[in-house]
Amino acid sequence: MPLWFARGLRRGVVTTRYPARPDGSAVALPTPPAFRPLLLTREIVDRMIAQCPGTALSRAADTLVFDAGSCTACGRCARVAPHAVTPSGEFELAATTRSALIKMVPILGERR
Amino acid sequence: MTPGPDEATTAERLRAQIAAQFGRSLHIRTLDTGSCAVCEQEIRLLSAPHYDLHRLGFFFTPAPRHADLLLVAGPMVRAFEVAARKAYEAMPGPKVVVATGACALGGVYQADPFMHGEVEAVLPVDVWIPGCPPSPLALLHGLSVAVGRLAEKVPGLAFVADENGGGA
Amino acid sequence: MTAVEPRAAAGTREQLVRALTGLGSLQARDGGAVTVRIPAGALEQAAHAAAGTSGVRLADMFAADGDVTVLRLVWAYETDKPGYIITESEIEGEEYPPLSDIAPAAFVEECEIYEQFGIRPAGGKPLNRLMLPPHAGTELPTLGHEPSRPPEEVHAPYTVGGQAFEFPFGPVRQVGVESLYYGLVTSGEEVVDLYLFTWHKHRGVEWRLRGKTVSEAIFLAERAEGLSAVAVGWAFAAAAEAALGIAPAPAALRTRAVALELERLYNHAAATAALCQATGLSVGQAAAEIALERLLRVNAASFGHRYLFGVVEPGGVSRAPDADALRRELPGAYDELRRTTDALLGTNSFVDRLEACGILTAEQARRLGLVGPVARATGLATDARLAAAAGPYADHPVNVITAAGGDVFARFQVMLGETAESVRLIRQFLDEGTGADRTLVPPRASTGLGWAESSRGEVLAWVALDSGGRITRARLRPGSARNWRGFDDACRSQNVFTDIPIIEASFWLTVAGMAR
Amino acid sequence: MNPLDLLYGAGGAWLAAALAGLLAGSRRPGLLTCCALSALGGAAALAGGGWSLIYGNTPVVTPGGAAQTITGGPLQLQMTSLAGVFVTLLGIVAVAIAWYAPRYHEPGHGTAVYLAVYNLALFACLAVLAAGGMVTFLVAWETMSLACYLLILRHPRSDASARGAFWFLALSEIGFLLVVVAFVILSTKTHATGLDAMAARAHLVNGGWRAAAFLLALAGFGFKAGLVPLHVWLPEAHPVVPADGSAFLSGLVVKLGVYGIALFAFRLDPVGGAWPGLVTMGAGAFTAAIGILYAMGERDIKRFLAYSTIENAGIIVTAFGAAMIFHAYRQPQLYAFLLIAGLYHVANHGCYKTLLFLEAGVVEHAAGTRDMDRLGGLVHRLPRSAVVTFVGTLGIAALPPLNGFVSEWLIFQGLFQGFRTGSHLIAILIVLAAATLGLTGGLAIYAFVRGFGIPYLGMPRTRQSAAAREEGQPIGGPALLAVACVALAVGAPVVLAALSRAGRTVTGVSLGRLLLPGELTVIPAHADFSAFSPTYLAVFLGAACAVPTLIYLAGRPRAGSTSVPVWDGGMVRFRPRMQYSAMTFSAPTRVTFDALYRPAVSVRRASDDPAGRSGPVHYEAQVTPVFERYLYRPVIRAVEWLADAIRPLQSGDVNLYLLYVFAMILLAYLVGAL
Repeated sequence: MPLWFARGLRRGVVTTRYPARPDGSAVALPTPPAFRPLLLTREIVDRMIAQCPGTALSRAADTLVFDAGSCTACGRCARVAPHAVTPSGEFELAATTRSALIKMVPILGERR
Repeated sequence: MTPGPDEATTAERLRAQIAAQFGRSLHIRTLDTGSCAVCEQEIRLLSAPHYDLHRLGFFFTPAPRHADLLLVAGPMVRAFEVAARKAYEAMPGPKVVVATGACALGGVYQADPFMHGEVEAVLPVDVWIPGCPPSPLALLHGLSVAVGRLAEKVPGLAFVADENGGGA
Repeated sequence: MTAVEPRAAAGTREQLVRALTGLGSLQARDGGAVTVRIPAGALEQAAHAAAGTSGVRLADMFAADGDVTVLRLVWAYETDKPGYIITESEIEGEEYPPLSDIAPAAFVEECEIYEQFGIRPAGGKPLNRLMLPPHAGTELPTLGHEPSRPPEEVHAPYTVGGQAFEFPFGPVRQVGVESLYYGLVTSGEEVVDLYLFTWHKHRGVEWRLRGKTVSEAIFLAERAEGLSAVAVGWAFAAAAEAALGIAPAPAALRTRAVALELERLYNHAAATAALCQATGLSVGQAAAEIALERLLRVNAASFGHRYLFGVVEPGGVSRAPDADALRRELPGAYDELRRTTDALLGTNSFVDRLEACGILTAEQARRLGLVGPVARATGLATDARLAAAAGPYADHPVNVITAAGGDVFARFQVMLGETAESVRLIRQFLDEGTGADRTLVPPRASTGLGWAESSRGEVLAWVALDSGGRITRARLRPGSARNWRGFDDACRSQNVFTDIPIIEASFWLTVAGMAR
Repeated sequence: MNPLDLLYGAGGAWLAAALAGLLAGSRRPGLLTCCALSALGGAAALAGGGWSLIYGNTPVVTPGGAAQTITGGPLQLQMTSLAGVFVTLLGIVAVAIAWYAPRYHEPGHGTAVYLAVYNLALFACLAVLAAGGMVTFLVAWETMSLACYLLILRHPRSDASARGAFWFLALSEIGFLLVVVAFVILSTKTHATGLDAMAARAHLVNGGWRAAAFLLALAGFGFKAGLVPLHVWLPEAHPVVPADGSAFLSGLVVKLGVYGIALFAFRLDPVGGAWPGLVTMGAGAFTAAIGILYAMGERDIKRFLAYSTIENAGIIVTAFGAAMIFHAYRQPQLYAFLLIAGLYHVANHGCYKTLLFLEAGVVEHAAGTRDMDRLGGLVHRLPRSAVVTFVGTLGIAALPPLNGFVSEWLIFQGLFQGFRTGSHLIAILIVLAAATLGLTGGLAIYAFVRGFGIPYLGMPRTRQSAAAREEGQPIGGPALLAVACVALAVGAPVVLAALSRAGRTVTGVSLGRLLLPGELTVIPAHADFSAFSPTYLAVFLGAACAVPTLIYLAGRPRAGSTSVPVWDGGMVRFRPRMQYSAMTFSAPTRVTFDALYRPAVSVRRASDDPAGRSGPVHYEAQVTPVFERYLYRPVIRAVEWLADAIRPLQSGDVNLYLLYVFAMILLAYLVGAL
């Protein structure tokens, strides 16, 4: 046991300060995508939806309905359109209503 | 409740809230309703030195009798429904249910004869934590949100959280 | 039970193949796997021939439903040129030869096949419920047609004479562990029997893979056992590739291998932490968890996911590791783990609990067809990585770590040896270069077998595709699905209840992998 | 007018009951008449016995005059206070059983005969206790044995009952032989056949003969009293007798063995010297420990109770043995005190053991089995029986405030004063015996937690036990005995006063005030040692239970509270197989004392396939019957061997026999010629 005590002291503190301070390790975490409405077209969106293994993406007319709750951050949509989709880097997603996790992204790419 | 503008006081506020309403300890019971075993690994890591949720006044308890918070992972396999309901009913109020991970939120499996596909179908979920798996950090954040919900559920108490405007 | 004992003289693989072909006809032969079609009549004889050859292990057994149910046995050949031999036989009617009498390892699969396809071994031995819970509200769909009558209650430990009783535990167990029901049959003192219900987690993965393309399917496949996502994913992808007749680029395979070894590392670290928890050594647990967390962060830094989900894809990999990050981070994290394990080995209160605890003999392991560290700890040098005809493990042969004794301590030592080995391999793979190439997949109707060595042991996957490239039958067999069957024997070798958590930690299996 | 006259009434009533049973027992009214008469006799015996405690010994009377009666000697009757204790018990037991029997038995031919025999047995027991001469005693004793043998043969077709009856008869006869020899020695040496006369002239006999006579008597009566290793008939016989029969066997017949021992030890031939006492005490302590240990290994309620009877007999005999030692060491007060304590335990055990056997009968009829591991949850199905049984269980587990505790406390207090003998060795040996009894007591509590908890608490383990109903089950008799148990506890001072009078007639020592200085306080023979009051204790405990109950009732939360099922880990449902069973409950003892039990464990499965077992698990741990196997079996084998050796002589061939005759005559001639 003394050995463990010594090791513990030598090891020092590794505990994160989160939530008081942001935690550095968060940057490496996979995070749900953020969409650039201006670069989205129906065609791109439909391909992304086809690629999405879960139920996170769907399209209602000219809006991309993105359910962050269902998203597994697998990154397949990003591979369809790397320019239009980037990791959001947002991991503090917990919500008190399910609907708060569903984001409406207007598809503005058609306009141009 | 997303953490207030003043980051530095979040942890303080959390601790204070837990102290005020739950005698300095908020007890968590976890449920695995058919996860792929990764959410469990992340939950176990919450008590590991890197995250050490005890410092915030959270504790794990094996008995739902002593639990205030039910941390549910997995797509709610129908064969597990009985156990899930029993565990929920065994908890004293006020209690919150936290659905953890994409499976629990219905992102991986659809409802079918094997499973409900999401926790909400069986238990009244109060907090949803996305992610596959939700990292311990995401879980910590989710728990802090859950404390807010729990605080709202406690009848007729002055919320420390609300007093310093963090009640969401 | 009169299980066939292997003859002392090991026939070569070719001899066995010839023997089997003599009974039937050679179907296909690719890389590591040979497929032989055996008429149902000769199946028993073929099983005798295979089980009678030393170094041959019944690795898996499953059925597929077409116009007629086809029964496939996967034999792992482990001596001169490791590889796999699949025998496929069409079963008319309800019954096939009682294979578990020849190779006891077949018993669990016999139960599963009966549940799913309604065909049972002749002789009417009682079969157990495995996946389908007796209390399921709705009728659960099965892969094949329904059994004529449902299997008997699992092990129904109705203790006649009542000199023992069932100590119920679960399905909701300790915090942060998977749902699992233990029926601990005890006479008040000794562990008379121990049986498990895993159906609380049965998600019908194989059932829901049907009709998907392999690219869609791998998403679910790697979630069949999340803690071996890479291994299961690789096995599944390899099966698909074998079926489609494509070979991923070497760089991509090395990427997979790196991911696989990283997975092995963090799993062994997690097992170490669990062992400490089971032995009540909190400080050791904390230290091991620090190492575990660092390893997971290495994963995140190198592959962008703490559990390496989505790395493997049919035809290649989705992304290459950040080699610099890996070279930078891994040694530190590994040293952390190594320091902890060294300290653990110097802690008597820890080691004493491990020694002579949960003993499995090599004989048991062989008969039960156990794999991975559990089997290697009994001295069996079984490792699916050896069965690679080509690819990273062919270029960089892995030296298989074995131990004698078959107790928890032996398993622990095997794990320690493997962590060192993994680090060595990762370094070599990185030096040779990794890449994210992915050959696209032209659809074609065929079948294929794939395998990989997860931290829990050999993972097997078998897929049958239709001409549209959609799955008609996929079989996933993670290591857990094998090794749980050794668990009750290990526990029964013990008379102390408090050793059971230690044994469970040393097996380090997942219920998800068993229940799928 | 003296107690004896009342007992004539009792005897007459029982003979009448026997007759009524034999003639009319096959129909309900006849059955009722028989039981009524039996109860009447019981009441008479109760009165007579009770009176004789106060009255003292009656003179010996010979109703038939000095004429030779069929007994081959004058019929001599006498009622002593010592016997009075047993007669009183006989009365209570008889009444309780008579109250119980009509509901327990179906009218029928078998029942008729059975009840007739039973009443005959009662009569014989009374005769044994009222015998004033040795011939009368022996005849009555043998009659009693034979009557009991017939009782055990209630269902003669079953092998079990044949075996049980045979064990009983064989051992009784051996015992009888020894007893006869013991009596013959005494009577030839004292030239007397009357018990009083023998007692009076006992001092004329030299020590060797007296010791021999005593040891013979100890062994002979030990067979009845169930002293280990002479006990084997109890567990064999009790299960096969109807419940009231086994109640009678345990409650009374065994006590008659104890009476015989007391008769010799204290009245007929109080041997000088400590060693007979030591032998008796050792035998008692050994019996007590072995008895309770074997009880732990039994699942059949009746066998379990039978072994516990052995244990209690052991306790009583231990007390008697210690009394003899104190007598030898000139400690008259302790001598008298331990005799009284022993007699007290006789009365107590007579009550609660009878009760428990009767309730075992109720359980068997209601649930269709006596196997604890097939019962369970009876407290909800047989509430009345549960309450009564619980009282009896508290009594036999010697838990305050019930009667078992009182008598065992007295016995312990007596043993703890072993130091007063002055001899270190003896003191140590006595304390050793006390320690053995301590172990026995502890195990007894354990055993009866099991004996009550497994059948009555938890969930029913079989459909039958789930379907158990209380309607039509007898309750009166056991309830009466439960009342008696409480009375014996609360009324301890009265009982002790009566017993000390009875004791005085034997020991000549008057403990009266020394034993009961205050009204309700008991002093174990020496005021400087200890004291306690069963009555106050009972009252206090009652209050101690009442107070918290009241507080709870008063302070119970008025706020609405929700009740949810027990947290079971999310199982679909508890199954009966998930509860502690009788054998698993006693597994720790089995493991601790496996040297004694030598359990043979066998695990079988429907399929013992190494790759995953399937089908029911069958686990059995058979306890080796050490004494039967290593003591009796060799004897039996020897006898059989002898029989085989002799058989060839009798070929059944007439010519051969003629040859024998011829040879004999020839031999005779030759002898004559020489």
